[in-house]
Amino acid sequence: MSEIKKFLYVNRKAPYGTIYAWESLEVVLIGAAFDQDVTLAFVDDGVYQIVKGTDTAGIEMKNFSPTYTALGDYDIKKIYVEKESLEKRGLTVDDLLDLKWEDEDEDWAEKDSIHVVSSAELADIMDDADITLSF
Amino acid sequence: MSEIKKFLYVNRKAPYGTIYAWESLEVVLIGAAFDQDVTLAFVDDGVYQIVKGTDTAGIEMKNFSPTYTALGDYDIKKIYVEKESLEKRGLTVDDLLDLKWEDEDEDWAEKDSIHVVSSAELADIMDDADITLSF
Amino acid sequence: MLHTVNKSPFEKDSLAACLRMSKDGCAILLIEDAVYAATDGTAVSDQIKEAMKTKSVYALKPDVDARGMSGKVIDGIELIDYAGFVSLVADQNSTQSWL
Amino acid sequence: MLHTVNKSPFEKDSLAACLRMSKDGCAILLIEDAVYAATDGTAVSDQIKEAMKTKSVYALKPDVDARGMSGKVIDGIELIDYAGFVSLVADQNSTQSWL
Amino acid sequence: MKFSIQVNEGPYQHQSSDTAYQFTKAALEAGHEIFRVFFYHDGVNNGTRLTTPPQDDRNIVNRWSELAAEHELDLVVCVAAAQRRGIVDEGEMQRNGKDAENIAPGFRISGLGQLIEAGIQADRLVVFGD
Amino acid sequence: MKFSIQVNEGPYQHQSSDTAYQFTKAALEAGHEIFRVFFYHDGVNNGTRLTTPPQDDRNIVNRWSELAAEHELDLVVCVAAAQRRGIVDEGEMQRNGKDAENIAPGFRISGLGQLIEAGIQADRLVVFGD
Repeated sequence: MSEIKKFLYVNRKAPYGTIYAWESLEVVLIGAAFDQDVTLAFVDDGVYQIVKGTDTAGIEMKNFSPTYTALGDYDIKKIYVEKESLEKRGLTVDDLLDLKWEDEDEDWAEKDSIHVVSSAELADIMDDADITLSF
Repeated sequence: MSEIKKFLYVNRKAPYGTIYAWESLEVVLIGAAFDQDVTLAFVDDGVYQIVKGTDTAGIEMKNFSPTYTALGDYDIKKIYVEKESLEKRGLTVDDLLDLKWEDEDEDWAEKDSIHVVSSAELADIMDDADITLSF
Repeated sequence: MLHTVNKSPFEKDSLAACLRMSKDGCAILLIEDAVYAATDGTAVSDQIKEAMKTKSVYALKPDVDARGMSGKVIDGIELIDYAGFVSLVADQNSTQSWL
Repeated sequence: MLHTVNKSPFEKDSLAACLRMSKDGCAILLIEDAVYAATDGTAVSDQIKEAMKTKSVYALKPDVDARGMSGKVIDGIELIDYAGFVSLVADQNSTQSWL
Repeated sequence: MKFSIQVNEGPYQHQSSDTAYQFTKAALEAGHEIFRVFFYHDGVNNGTRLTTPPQDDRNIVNRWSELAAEHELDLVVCVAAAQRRGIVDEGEMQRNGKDAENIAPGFRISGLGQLIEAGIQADRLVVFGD
Repeated sequence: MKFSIQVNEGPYQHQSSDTAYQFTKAALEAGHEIFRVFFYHDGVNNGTRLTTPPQDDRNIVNRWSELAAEHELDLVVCVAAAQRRGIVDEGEMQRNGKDAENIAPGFRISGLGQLIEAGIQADRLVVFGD
């Protein structure tokens, strides 16, 4: 009915201190069913959302880290992380969840979903979006 | 029944963008009836709460500037504003509401309620409080 | 492209993020507590003036007035009302909110 | 005196305000998103290390663990649980929350 | 032009709902169409009819309801967010075994798909939040 | 020792209510007394019984209600803040001409004076907010 639009989800907030990270993920999962062009960006404290090794037992909240790992199954494979945000927080890509997707055109080869990019590259990605949802 | 306690209200947020400034003022007004030792501190964006010349007609919210002016009538006369916060925002005491109280011991002479103090002086005031309410 | 910012630059990192990740030629609209970033003589005024060399900066007048900042706005920042906000959104091909 | 901070030092100015307006000898407890300030190798680590010379800095372990930061905490910051939080409040003569 | 609006915060605590309302009203006055206003996160709290703000202040919920009635606006409250926060209509009340409902006139509760559709169908989506 | 607690944010959106709950529970377990928990600003939204959070998540409102029942806690919702946000008990319903109420078990609605009194009567006041 409509043409395909470029949806960009911008995540700038840390997980658990507020619900934005989790409710953003809920939109992404529902949105995946709409066959649009989906991109996720993690910048500023948003990079903390995809840090590995989380254990929420002590705060008695549901741990939603596993849900990020499932994004590849929803065909969400364009995940951009700002390099400057990682550096400011003393993080590297090794601190992040290992997010993968399977390329059916290459015999289901596993490929990295996460791309670490500069602020300037992210500015281009943001500029290119039709619909930007901010969390 | 109880001894008099030192109540400190710390205001760190700008007005109108959030309701904290106004709902803080509502506590201060109610609290004034309890005969405690009351001090107000305006630091960081909290200094914007007592800027003069506000006009809220365009955003259709109630303007609560006049209520600060009435604080003297509630015998609230210790109002501290952090110098560093003013400077960072390009403000001086001339940008602030002219808050006064009347000293009954000196034939109701009008005196300034606002005292501009350094971070270090504020640290002493905060350290001295029994009960600190943060907004 | 239109970027909106609604947080004080002294309280939150939203404006810094917007300035860092927006492109030359874009429009930036300061609303709500972000209108403090439109005032002169502050610790962030120079950042806004630098941005104004390559980007168009607007501030929402009702929010500026509500905060008593109408006499302090940096020269060259255009003050607009809600109708102007609507026009900006319509004129730019997309909108991003820096929350 | 006990100061609590619950916001990320990268997002908000709460930690900076607390460090500026707290006195030597006080206790500072980092909770919720403020536990990121307890991690090493960041843009604010040096500020915390400087503060630790004259103030006691604690971080809430359940919040550190929830955020996957348990391996990154600065040496000398004491990790406490909710019971430890209660003890801190009881031991110090008053508490101020930097929101 | 066709706009969709997203509101992420509840009434009074943050200015987001006020600004979203003023924007929506101005867009309608300029002759634009509002495809949908979607209330998410604490924004769902704009959809309760149980508020009684002081008489000298604006009534945020009623203002939305009246604008909806006047312009046949589609005010959608996210069901998942509403369940967490206690915004309930007749259907939700029965489904979740609640003994009361509180939805305001002009609001309806529906799924997150309505937000995606709002993005697809409108020419512009504008997000208001904290 | 006697503690009072202030909660400034609603359930789920911010962690404040969670942390306040864990603190309160730990204080009780350590043998301290909780003089009062005062819910202010959006914190009043912790006092609605109409929430239905997902089954695999904690139920913030019920948790407060249960803790109150177990320890005879005084959970006070600020009336002025509650009126702005739509938290209503039987008395408020009648006073404001509302057709429903939504207060959760163990919570009561009262004035801001209760917060000041909480500060005066307790040995420590701890504020949880955004």
